[in-house]
Amino acid sequence: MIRLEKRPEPSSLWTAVTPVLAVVLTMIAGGILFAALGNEPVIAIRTIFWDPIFGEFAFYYRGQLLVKAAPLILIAIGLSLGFRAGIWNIGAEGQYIIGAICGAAVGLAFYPANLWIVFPLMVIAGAIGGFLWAMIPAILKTRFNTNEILVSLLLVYVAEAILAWMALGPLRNPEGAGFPGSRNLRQYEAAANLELIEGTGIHWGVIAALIAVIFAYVLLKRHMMGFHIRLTGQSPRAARFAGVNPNMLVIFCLGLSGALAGLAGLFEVSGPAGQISIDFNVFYGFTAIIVAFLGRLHPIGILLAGLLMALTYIGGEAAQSTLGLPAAAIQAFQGMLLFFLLAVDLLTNYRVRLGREGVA
Amino acid sequence: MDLSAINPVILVASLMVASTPILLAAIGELVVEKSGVLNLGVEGMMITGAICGFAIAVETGSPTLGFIAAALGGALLSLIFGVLTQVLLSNQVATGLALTLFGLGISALLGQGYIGIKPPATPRIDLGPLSDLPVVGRILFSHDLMVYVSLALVAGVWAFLRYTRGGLILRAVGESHDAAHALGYKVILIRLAAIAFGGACAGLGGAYLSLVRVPQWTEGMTAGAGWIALAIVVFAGWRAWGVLLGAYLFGGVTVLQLNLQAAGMAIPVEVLSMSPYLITILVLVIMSADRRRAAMGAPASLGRVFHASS
Amino acid sequence: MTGTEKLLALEGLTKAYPGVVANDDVSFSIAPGRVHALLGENGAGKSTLVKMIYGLVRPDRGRMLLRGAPYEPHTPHDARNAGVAMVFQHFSLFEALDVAENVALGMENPPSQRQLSRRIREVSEEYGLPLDPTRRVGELSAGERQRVEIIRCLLQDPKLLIMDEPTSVLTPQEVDILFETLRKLSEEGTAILYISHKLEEIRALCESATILRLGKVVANCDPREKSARELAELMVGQTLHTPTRESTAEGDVALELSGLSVASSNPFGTSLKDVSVSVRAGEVLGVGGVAGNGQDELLAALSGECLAAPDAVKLKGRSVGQLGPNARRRLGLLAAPEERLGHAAAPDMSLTENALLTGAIRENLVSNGFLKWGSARSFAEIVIERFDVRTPGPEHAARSLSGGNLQKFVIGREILQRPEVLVVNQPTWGVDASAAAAIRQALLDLAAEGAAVIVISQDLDELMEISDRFAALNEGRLSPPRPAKGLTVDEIGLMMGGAHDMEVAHHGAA
Amino acid sequence: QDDPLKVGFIYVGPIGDGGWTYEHNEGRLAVEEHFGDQVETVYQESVPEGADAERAITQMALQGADLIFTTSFGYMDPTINVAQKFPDVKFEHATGYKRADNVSTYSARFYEGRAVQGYIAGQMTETNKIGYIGSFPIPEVIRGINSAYLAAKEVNPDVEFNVVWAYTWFDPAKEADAAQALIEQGADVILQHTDSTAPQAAAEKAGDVYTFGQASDMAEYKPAPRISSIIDNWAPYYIDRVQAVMDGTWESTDTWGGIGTGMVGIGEITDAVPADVKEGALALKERIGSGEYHPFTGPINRQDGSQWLAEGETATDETLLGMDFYVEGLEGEIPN
Ligand SMILES: Nc1ncnc2c1ncn2[C@@H]1O[C@H](COP(=O)(O)OP(=O)(O)OP(=O)(O)O)[C@@H](O)[C@H]1O
Ligand SMILES: Nc1ncnc2c1ncn2[C@@H]1O[C@H](COP(=O)(O)OP(=O)(O)OP(=O)(O)O)[C@@H](O)[C@H]1O
Ligand SMILES: [Mg+2]
Ligand SMILES: [Mg+2]
Repeated sequence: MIRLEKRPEPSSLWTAVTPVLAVVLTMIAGGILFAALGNEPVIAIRTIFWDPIFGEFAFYYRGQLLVKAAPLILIAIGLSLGFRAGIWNIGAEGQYIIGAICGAAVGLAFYPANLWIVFPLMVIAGAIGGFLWAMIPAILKTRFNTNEILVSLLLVYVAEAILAWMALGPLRNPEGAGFPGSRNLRQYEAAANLELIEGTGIHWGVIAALIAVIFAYVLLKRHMMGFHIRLTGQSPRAARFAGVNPNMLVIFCLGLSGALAGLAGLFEVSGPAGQISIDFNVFYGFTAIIVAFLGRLHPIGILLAGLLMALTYIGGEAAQSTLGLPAAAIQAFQGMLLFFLLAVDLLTNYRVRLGREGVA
Repeated sequence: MDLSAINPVILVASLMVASTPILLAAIGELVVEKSGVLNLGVEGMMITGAICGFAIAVETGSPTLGFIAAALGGALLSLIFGVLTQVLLSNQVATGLALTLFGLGISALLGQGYIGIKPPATPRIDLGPLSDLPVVGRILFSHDLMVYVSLALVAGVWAFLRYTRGGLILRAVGESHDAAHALGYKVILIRLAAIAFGGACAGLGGAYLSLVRVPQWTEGMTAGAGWIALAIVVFAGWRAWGVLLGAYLFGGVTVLQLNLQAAGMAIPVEVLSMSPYLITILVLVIMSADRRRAAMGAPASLGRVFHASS
Repeated sequence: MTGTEKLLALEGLTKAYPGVVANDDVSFSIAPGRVHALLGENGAGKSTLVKMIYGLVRPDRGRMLLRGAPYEPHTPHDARNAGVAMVFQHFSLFEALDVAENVALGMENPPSQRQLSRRIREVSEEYGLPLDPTRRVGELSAGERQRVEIIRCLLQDPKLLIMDEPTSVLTPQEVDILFETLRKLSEEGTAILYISHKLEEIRALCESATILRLGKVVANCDPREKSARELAELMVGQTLHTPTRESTAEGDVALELSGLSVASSNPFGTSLKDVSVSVRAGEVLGVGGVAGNGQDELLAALSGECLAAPDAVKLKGRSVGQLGPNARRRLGLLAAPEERLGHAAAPDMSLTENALLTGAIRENLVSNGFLKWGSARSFAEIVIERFDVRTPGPEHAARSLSGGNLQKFVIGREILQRPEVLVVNQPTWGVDASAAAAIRQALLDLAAEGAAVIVISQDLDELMEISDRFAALNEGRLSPPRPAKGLTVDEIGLMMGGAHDMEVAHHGAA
Repeated sequence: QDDPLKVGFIYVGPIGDGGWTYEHNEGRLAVEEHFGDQVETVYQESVPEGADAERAITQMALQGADLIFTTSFGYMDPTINVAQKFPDVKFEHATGYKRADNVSTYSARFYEGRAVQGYIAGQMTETNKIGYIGSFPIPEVIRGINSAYLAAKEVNPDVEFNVVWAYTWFDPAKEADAAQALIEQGADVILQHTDSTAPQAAAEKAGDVYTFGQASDMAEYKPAPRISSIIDNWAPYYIDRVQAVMDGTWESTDTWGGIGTGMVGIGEITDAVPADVKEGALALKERIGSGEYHPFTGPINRQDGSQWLAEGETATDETLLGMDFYVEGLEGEIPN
């Protein structure tokens, strides 16, 4: 029989080793899956994990990795703070949408004036939009004790309806021949979030993601607020005893994660995506939840996890077009990665013993 | 605008059909949560059930076998969650989300050969003269079998939780796993059973979509129904009949908004299309505002990790 | 005792956990109708032993014989089927379920709900422990909950009844009634294995005793022939030090509660009702009472976790009822709650972080919201050193410490912040005798230095030992305090609410 | 030239959506079939419009595609952007309006097919109520509604259209509900501009309700409730364009093909439709296909009664492309 013994303290060795172990296990299981689908497993794994970084077209993909990872990291950082405190914002997707709408709306309101202030105002509007959207579950939770998981989630559907309405109505490009979708912000200089250094993929969103990582790291390591967040997640009663106001924390965590998600939306709409369209959102808000857990809710971990996730997307796309691997296989593969990560996580907190069971 | 064109009897009959997938998934999740486990993977289990049911029904020509396969498929998938959370003690929220992701992917893979196929028809059961009764005939006696199965499940779960020893043990495990363990109940096995039941119900709900309500197979066809099922369990205050009410309310608003549109009601479509979600939030708020009552219904061990240390 | 007379015999039972041998070659036996005590310090292995008898834990080595036949319970179901019943100290009731459901869950073949309710009524009347089978357990007082556990056992006609520390939640009068019940049971032939830290109780009830130390049997004796001190020294293996206190001059009123009413945040908790009392500098106020009568709420209302009307709590004349924990700390009002893991300390955090938990303000461990890890670490080191906390270092997690050591850390953390008023709840709960003595001494020293100290405890001996005045909590109300010197156990019992609503059937008979 | 010509396709949905993407993929398969070893095709499915599209297109260009079809409106700007960076690669963007030296656009005049549907529907309805499930209120969909309505009205002056906006291209459950709602409102013919067969199934359940296939044939519901269909047929165009690249004759063009060019097909009209109606429908199809008749031929007024097309005047492609109004007789408002 296998027996689990709780370690007196989490093992720091295993904390470092488990993510690598999970990735290796996923590669093995994924290889089997790909083989079952009739692909050469080694080639598939190499196409997904190796080629985008070191392959022939790495010069292009490396930049794209940043582009793809930036919103994931930005959102996941915000979510991770809440998750650490036991506050479950599952609706970052909605905050991302609303942030993008608000930011784009501000930018479009100035069209076609080319003032330097436009982009900063859009950034602020994006953050505020996401913040306010996240305040709905926050306030409902603090005032009425409503479950934030469900409210934030249901609000994603509402945000999607608003997005469709905006793309078809108020924000529709008047010169767009009646098609849904706003003007392309990339073609409006003052509002565009373009590559800052040609060919690197670095845009303001990438910078913001890096700042967010550093901010979260310092917050958690050095600041009382971060301490309170960690404390609340571990023992809510102890946190109350330490003087943490749980309502304030709910507002802070949801608000911050909403603002960061809103920012991610704004950088995306003004940069890589370019415009508000009916299906502008591509589930970054949900994927970021996975990134947050993959990174063990640790800022550095999230940075790496965001890049890894981006790699599976980009590598997965490459595998699709070069090997004909179905998109669904990539999705299942990502699910497996998370399963393995969660499964091996056990090793950090428990010792696994083989032997006679001591517990009836 | 012609509101008189909306026939309440037909509306009720069609909301029953529209609500059945969420009702099935939600009643299963109710049992899971009553045992103290929060499985956010309902969406993934539903879609897996949808394709398993569809594929088997198409292959065998029997919708009944399809539904059985859907229940098995959903249960099997849910056991991945069960093993991870109960044996490997992983975080339930994260594992549930992973399950959804995985279920969406794996179902799309399984379903690649089943696109554009029409499944064998699931017959309406013929209740003879009962179906011809005015009003009640249309509402109560003119559905396919799964609608009655879903209602029977609600009644069954209610009676099980309330009147049977098994139900008592299940509630006890959800209330305090430590106490239940100290009294010698196999917390992990009981929870695994509940999780599998939840998976089976979600699978049935998915298959109802792919075999009866739509009926066809397409990737991602559950389109968020699993999340709504989760909301409905909370909304119901963890009570079986509450789940029925919640599911029918949500289904009702969804159907009603389309009827209002079809009747030319001058409410903006955007507002109508978000109304089911807004109304669900509103009711959630009303339900949870009464803290004491909300606290009473929620199983005290919900979402907590159980590790028998003694 | 001849072999045939033994009901249960343990032979060489051994059970090891990682790092500790909880039971090491334990052997003894119990005869039918006997009341047998199991004594030992915290962590001596008592609970582990009875869990083995109840089928919850399986021994690594050794065997058990029940009525001469091998007895190997794999689950509590086996144990119950063999006629073994157990009253747990923790974790065996379900607050959201009603009494009858709770009882049914602890029985092997419960009758129908209606019949069961009738049986509960009958048996509870018979033993003078009235219970309403339809009430939700969460709404019951601690004493009533205890009754649920006992009735659950009695309904199964046990041959062996195990009780793990049953009296910590009872008033003296309730303890008397319980003892009558137990004596009646033993007359009927039921053997009782009784675990308690309350040595006077053991001496009053038990006919034989086994004493464990570090998992080993160190003595078998007749507790009626030993003094409590002798028993304690057998348990600890050394002579005990009794706290001393120097008489102090009465100072000014440091803390004044007037008409303090606070609703409990727990749906099953007890609300405080109109609590009024004042404590002077240099004074120790002991607050007794049966568990669950508002102790947690009183601590929360004083620590600032629950807010009250501004004037209901006055610290040196200043209204602080509306201030949160940190504002109160700044003014000198500190607290140490009962629950060490998860309330007073965060289990998975290091001792440095736990030092920061309450020490941030008074010890200046934060500047501009940024943490001074170095200072926090040295504060933690000081607590560890001054209070003899056994740990390799402050970077270790709180949960890696033993209960007594963590308790010393928690109390030390507050005392070293030089409080003007310190409120502690169950300061020595689950702490071994020598550590308990050290903690009591530290509290007395603090008072001697001029702080006002409120000690909430269920250990009456402890309260009598260190308090200047004594008051009791009963259903959220605080009795007027009385000087501790000269109070009799009966008087204290009445202050604690007497026997509540229990029938005094046995008293009539006795 | 030894190397096969590499042709790439970017799809917005999964190739298994049974509708829009499915039909484009059929076109790709037809290209493979037609050219055999001379071509190599690659595709990427479920590519979100926006940032990911630009990457997916770039990736194909990097990997040596010579011709890339981007098959959704939202790929317009990404296509133009990538085309700038790869002047030697040819691009074909479906349903857009921005072109460049190496970017062509193409689309289909589905409204021609909808006119045929409207013609049949107007005569099949007994309740004179026709339900229409719209996806999003965009010119493409509005054009279809107008076209179908005008044709139906022509043959049945009493006809009424009930439009329900599903706000989705593809959500079978929602489409089923929408169809159900329309049926309950008395509609006995349902037209749809969404991609699933859920409305067919709902109609089948209700009995006596007729539907049309959309994007693909939806043949499994023949002969009723599906009585005909519009089929997207991209294969001839794709083969044509690939050939042009091979021949070196490829030029940036704007193609809006209809029934005449075979880009829009009318699926079998089943026996559920009376012979004379069927004959009339086929005749209408002929006339539209030959260019003899334009579905938007005046006099046509806008919904508010103002004149749009005078007697005999036909709509310009430009107004059609940006159509954002209902014609006279339609009820309700277009959401925006
Ligand atoms: N599940 C477990 N895992 C690891 N160690 C354990 C476990 N249960 C008990 N122990 C250890 O075994 C020893 C004996 O514990 P036990 O609970 O039997 O003591 P006890 O005499 O009942 O103490 P107390 O008076 O505090 O209840 C202790 O050192 C304890 O830490
Ligand atoms: N969470 C903690 N628990 C206990 N001690 C801590 C903690 N964080 C920091 N310290 C103590 O404070 C000192 C300084 O910590 P600091 O955070 O500066 O280390 P660091 O080098 O930044 O760590 P890392 O690089 O891992 O973030 C450490 O030596 C450590 O002993
Ligand atoms: Mg104990
Ligand atoms: Mg014990």
